[in-house]
Amino acid sequence: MSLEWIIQMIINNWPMFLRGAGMTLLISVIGTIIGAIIGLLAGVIRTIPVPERRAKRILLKTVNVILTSYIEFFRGTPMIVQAMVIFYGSALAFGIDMDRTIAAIVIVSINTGAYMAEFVRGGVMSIDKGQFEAAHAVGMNHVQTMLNVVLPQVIRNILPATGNQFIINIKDTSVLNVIGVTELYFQTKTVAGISFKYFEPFFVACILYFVMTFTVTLILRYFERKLEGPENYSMIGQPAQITNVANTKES
Amino acid sequence: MSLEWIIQMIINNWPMFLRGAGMTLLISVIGTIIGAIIGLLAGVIRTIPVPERRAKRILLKTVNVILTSYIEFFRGTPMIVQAMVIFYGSALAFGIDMDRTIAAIVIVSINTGAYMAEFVRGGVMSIDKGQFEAAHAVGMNHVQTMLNVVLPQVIRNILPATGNQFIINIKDTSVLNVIGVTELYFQTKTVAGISFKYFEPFFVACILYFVMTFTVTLILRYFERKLEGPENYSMIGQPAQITNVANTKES
Amino acid sequence: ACGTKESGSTTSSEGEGEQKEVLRVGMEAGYPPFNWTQLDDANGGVKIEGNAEYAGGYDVEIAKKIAEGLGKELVIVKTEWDGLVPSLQSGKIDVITAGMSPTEERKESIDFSDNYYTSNFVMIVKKGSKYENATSIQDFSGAKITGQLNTSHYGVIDQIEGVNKQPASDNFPAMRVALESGVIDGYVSERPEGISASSANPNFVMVEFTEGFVADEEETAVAAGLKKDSELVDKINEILADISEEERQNIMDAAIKNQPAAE
Amino acid sequence: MEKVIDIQHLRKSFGTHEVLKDIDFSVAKGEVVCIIGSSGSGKSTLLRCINLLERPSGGRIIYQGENILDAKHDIHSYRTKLGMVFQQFNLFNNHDVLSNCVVGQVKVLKRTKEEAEKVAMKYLKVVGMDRYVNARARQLSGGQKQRVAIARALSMEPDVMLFDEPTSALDPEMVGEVLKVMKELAETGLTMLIVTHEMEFAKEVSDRVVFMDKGVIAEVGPPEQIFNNPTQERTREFLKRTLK
Amino acid sequence: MEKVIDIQHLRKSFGTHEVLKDIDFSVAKGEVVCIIGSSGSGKSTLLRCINLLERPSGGRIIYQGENILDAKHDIHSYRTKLGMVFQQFNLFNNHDVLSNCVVGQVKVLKRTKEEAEKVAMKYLKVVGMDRYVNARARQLSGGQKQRVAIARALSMEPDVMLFDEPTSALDPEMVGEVLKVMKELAETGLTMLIVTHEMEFAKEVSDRVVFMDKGVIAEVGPPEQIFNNPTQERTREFLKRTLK
Ligand SMILES: Nc1ncnc2c1ncn2[C@@H]1O[C@H](COP(=O)(O)OP(=O)(O)OP(=O)(O)O)[C@@H](O)[C@H]1O
Ligand SMILES: Nc1ncnc2c1ncn2[C@@H]1O[C@H](COP(=O)(O)OP(=O)(O)OP(=O)(O)O)[C@@H](O)[C@H]1O
Ligand SMILES: [Mg+2]
Ligand SMILES: [Mg+2]
Repeated sequence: MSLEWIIQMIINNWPMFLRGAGMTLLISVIGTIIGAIIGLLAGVIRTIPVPERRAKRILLKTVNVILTSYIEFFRGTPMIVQAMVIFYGSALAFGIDMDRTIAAIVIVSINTGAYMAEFVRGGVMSIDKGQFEAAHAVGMNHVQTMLNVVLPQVIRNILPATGNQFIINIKDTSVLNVIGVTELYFQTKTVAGISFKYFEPFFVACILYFVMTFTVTLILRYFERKLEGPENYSMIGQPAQITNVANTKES
Repeated sequence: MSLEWIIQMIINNWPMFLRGAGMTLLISVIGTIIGAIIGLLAGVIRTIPVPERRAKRILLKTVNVILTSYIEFFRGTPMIVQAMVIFYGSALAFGIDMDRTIAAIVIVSINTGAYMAEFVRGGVMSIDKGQFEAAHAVGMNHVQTMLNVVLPQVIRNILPATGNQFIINIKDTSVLNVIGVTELYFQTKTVAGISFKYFEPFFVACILYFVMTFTVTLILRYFERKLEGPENYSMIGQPAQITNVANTKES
Repeated sequence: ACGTKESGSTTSSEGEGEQKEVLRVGMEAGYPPFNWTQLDDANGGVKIEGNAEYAGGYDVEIAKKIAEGLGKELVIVKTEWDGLVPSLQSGKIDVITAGMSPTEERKESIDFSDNYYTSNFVMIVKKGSKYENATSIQDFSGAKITGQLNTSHYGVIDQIEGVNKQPASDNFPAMRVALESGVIDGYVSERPEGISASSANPNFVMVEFTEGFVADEEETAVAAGLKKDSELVDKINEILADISEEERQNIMDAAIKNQPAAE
Repeated sequence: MEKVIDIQHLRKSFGTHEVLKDIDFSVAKGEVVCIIGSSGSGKSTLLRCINLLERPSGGRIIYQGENILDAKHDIHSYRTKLGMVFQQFNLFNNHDVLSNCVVGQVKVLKRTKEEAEKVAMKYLKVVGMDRYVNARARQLSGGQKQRVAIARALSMEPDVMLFDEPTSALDPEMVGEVLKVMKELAETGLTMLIVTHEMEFAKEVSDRVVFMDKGVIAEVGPPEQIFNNPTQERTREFLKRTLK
Repeated sequence: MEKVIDIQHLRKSFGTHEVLKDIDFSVAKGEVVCIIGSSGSGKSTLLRCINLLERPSGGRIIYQGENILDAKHDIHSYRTKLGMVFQQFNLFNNHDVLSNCVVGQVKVLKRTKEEAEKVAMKYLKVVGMDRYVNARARQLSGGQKQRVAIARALSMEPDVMLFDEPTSALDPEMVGEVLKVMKELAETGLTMLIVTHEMEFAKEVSDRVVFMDKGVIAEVGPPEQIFNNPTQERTREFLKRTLK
């Protein structure tokens, strides 16, 4: 592996690397965000307690079966095959002509959603039952409880898992070159193919991947600390003087 | 896609599919187990509180930097490149001729370890601080606290994430064909190449993948319920009769 | 974020692509000298759809001639090898020119034009190795040999008696690494790739055989892939017939000279 | 007297363990009822059943004439009429003190944020926690958490309050304050059900006292009866051991 | 009299909030000291500092002649000599009742499982929880949890016990039992520091009472002095409000 060669290669090919990295980032950022939303939604639905009424119970059961099938199906099959089926299959069977980039984002989103749904389930499991009860006791329904009390706590706990998923997405976009999306990995392979070198182009790609993933890690760490809230609280007003109920009533 | 063709293809190629699936399972099962152990260990080490003594503090800091580098490096670069560097690089640089399967397991393990370390960190974050304090109060050191109190609770909460990771491993072994490991995806591609059909062999592969991943899901769900513990407890002995301290002392 | 819009607008007319005077040709754009990716339109490079780069190489030159003969505008679609056939079948592209051999099995799924290049099998080995001066394929008895997955390169290895056949590789760069690292002793390839590889990497030598692999012509030939029962077959064959053997050789020589790594 | 809550043959089992056995009693509007009894006798479970945090195994709970165990009944709107102070406080970990008291008002009662904050501040002042509005649950002492929990429940301005040992973490001074608050609330017509271990407190605050023992109501009566002339042997036994 | 714990100029701040200000006091071997004071005055923080669950911001804690804040000191072996009952109980969620009392003995004191279970059963019997050995924390009532927490701490057979409101969730009957246990333990020479809000309990059990107010020790003395003739105005004020 020679350094001059690498520098020369970068000089010659940097637009290819950069555009590839840009496409990778675009697909993985949007895919992760949409996927996270899907995962949270699935988490909310899958934790709905069994309703009393029969009609509702059957409806919920049906939705749950659909959700579980969705999760198991997309987790359970390779994304490359999904990509081929969705992109080429939809054209074959229905003559639908999808934009490659949109197809890529859709595929990454629904895959991420399936994985995130499981993270959310684990996260909800780890929340103290008292938090649910307190929310129910003030009259919140399931959705309100999840949105206002449970999920904000879950999100913080699953941020590391989300980071993992984001990083996996950055790397997994590479399989999307079967539908002709020219992201970083495909571009690197191209450079490797035409330069008859392997380690050098992939070395550069690794650095680009690493810069992207590490940036993501740092951003998520920052959010983690933010969500933690301030370590100390500041007191308001004058030194403690327990208010008399009587006084309060007057005011 | 014709059904007879698929059946014919399965009849002709089932040993290839089965061997591929067997190799995939072998690598992903062992890789996930070793990876989970690495992740838990990393989790234990990364949560050690900052020691008072300077020498220890520097040591811990160093270990943490190494661990973080390990995690960020292996999460941050594509496994396919790692595989090439480890397998061919070691042959190039040191003339080491690694067994492909062992190389594959090593690669999957260290990758899984890097991801699991983050899951464990998220899981530890979600445990009530009171649990740590109670363990410390009975005199447990950090490792004892983690092993006896915290990790057993963490493991249950991150089981869904572990399931995800296992499934990812089952699918990600596919990139290992660059070092000549003939797992399911590679075998499928071989069949596809021989027959020059795509959808049919991949359809069979998808079913095999799905069977594997769904089995994993079911096994993990079973463990989840087991770790939950019994819903009710059984009482021991005769009806409650608060023992008098005096009585107890005599016995 | 590059090229999203372009890709959307050019593919929007898919389905009635022929009327729009566009010929969509698929290739990997990473298999010199047949096809590669370059940054500008030097040496007759053609813009890649949905992308800022250009494709060049022998396949591109042939595709240009086909497009010209059909009176259509050439659009190159860069797709992974495994995506080429589904792409063709689903109508995302009209033609494959990707150094693809018209094997019997492939003919079950797609149609092929007449051959537009014929080469022969060679072996790429490391310079200075004991195989450097081999003349017969049987000299490779006991050697660790591989070839590209899903190609006839891999299949013909069995003709070497006592060969230590290694698992196939799914891309050339990986095989080159394997060779360079000594994990394998050689890989089977075709003459053009061999010339490119050995000229690009001084550690590699191409071995040409006097007693070579026995193969049907279809296994070393290269033809354009077309959708089954495509009405384009006859027209394309006519166009290809107009390119003389000499001209083909000239185009290939130019491609080998122009390929990016050869500079 | 109008019955606000009427509990009929209420039963609750966890597995084979029968925690509540055929509970029968009712609470009138504006009444303050204290529930006393030994540890594990089912006091918390009773409150939790009334609030439907535990699904009763049998029996009926009639709230203002309607059986709330009926499948058609809207649990959520029922619960807004009941305030609950948990034995373990259960403050929302992701909200600060003020927000703990505000979120329910805004999301459930649909009050505006300003209105909700005004109400919250009023009750936080009552329990002496108005200076801590920025603090999170983990930064509070036990007694502070308990007071916030009380303020949170009161902020919802319910018709019935269920208190599960609302003074367990409070110092005597604070207990006195809370007692005062409760007496004032009682005057406004608020119905209260209070589980407590502080007999003095029960004596002071309650109209009626319920003594529970091993899942059954052993005795019910005005505080004078229960504390001075209990009719049941078990009640006498229980109260005898109280520190004089 | 031998000082077991000697606290000198102890300070603790959370951010700018000074919770403990220059605390100075010591406990002799076998002494029972009760700490009283209003909510938020720093009682729990003091106990937690003694156990090093909170790192003091300043001062010294001398345990049997050694400054345990010294970096060289082995925190873990020090903590095994201190038992702690938390205000929030903090039972191990992944262990059942018996296992909660056993795990520390086995892992830290290196007792055999049989030995540890014998000890655990002894103390579980003392608090009346021996029939619940199979239950998990989430299946217990408040008082039951608290009793298990007491049994867990006692099972470690420490030299000093730190109790943070150990009777807050207990019924009067049970409070009487715990009081009895404590008195017996005191006779065996166990040193005890008890934070409590139950003045009757403090009066009965303690050799000395510490009254804390806003992070400082306002008054220390035998229970007769504190409860009958407090020298400080603030103490009088605090006790005055206690329900008679
Ligand atoms: N989820 C549960 N699963 C099994 N048993 C439970 C559960 N919750 C409570 N119990 C049991 O029900 C009984 C009554 O509990 P409850 O909390 O109602 O007691 P309590 O009267 O409030 O006692 P305390 O005064 O100690 O709080 C206890 O024996 C307890 O162990
Ligand atoms: N982690 C923390 N961060 C910030 N402030 C804290 C923290 N822990 C406690 N405090 C503050 O320290 C003060 C003393 O708390 P502490 O728990 O010692 O009180 P306490 O005397 O035990 O009161 P109580 O009787 O209510 O339990 C309180 O005002 C509390 O808000
Ligand atoms: Mg209770
Ligand atoms: Mg406290």
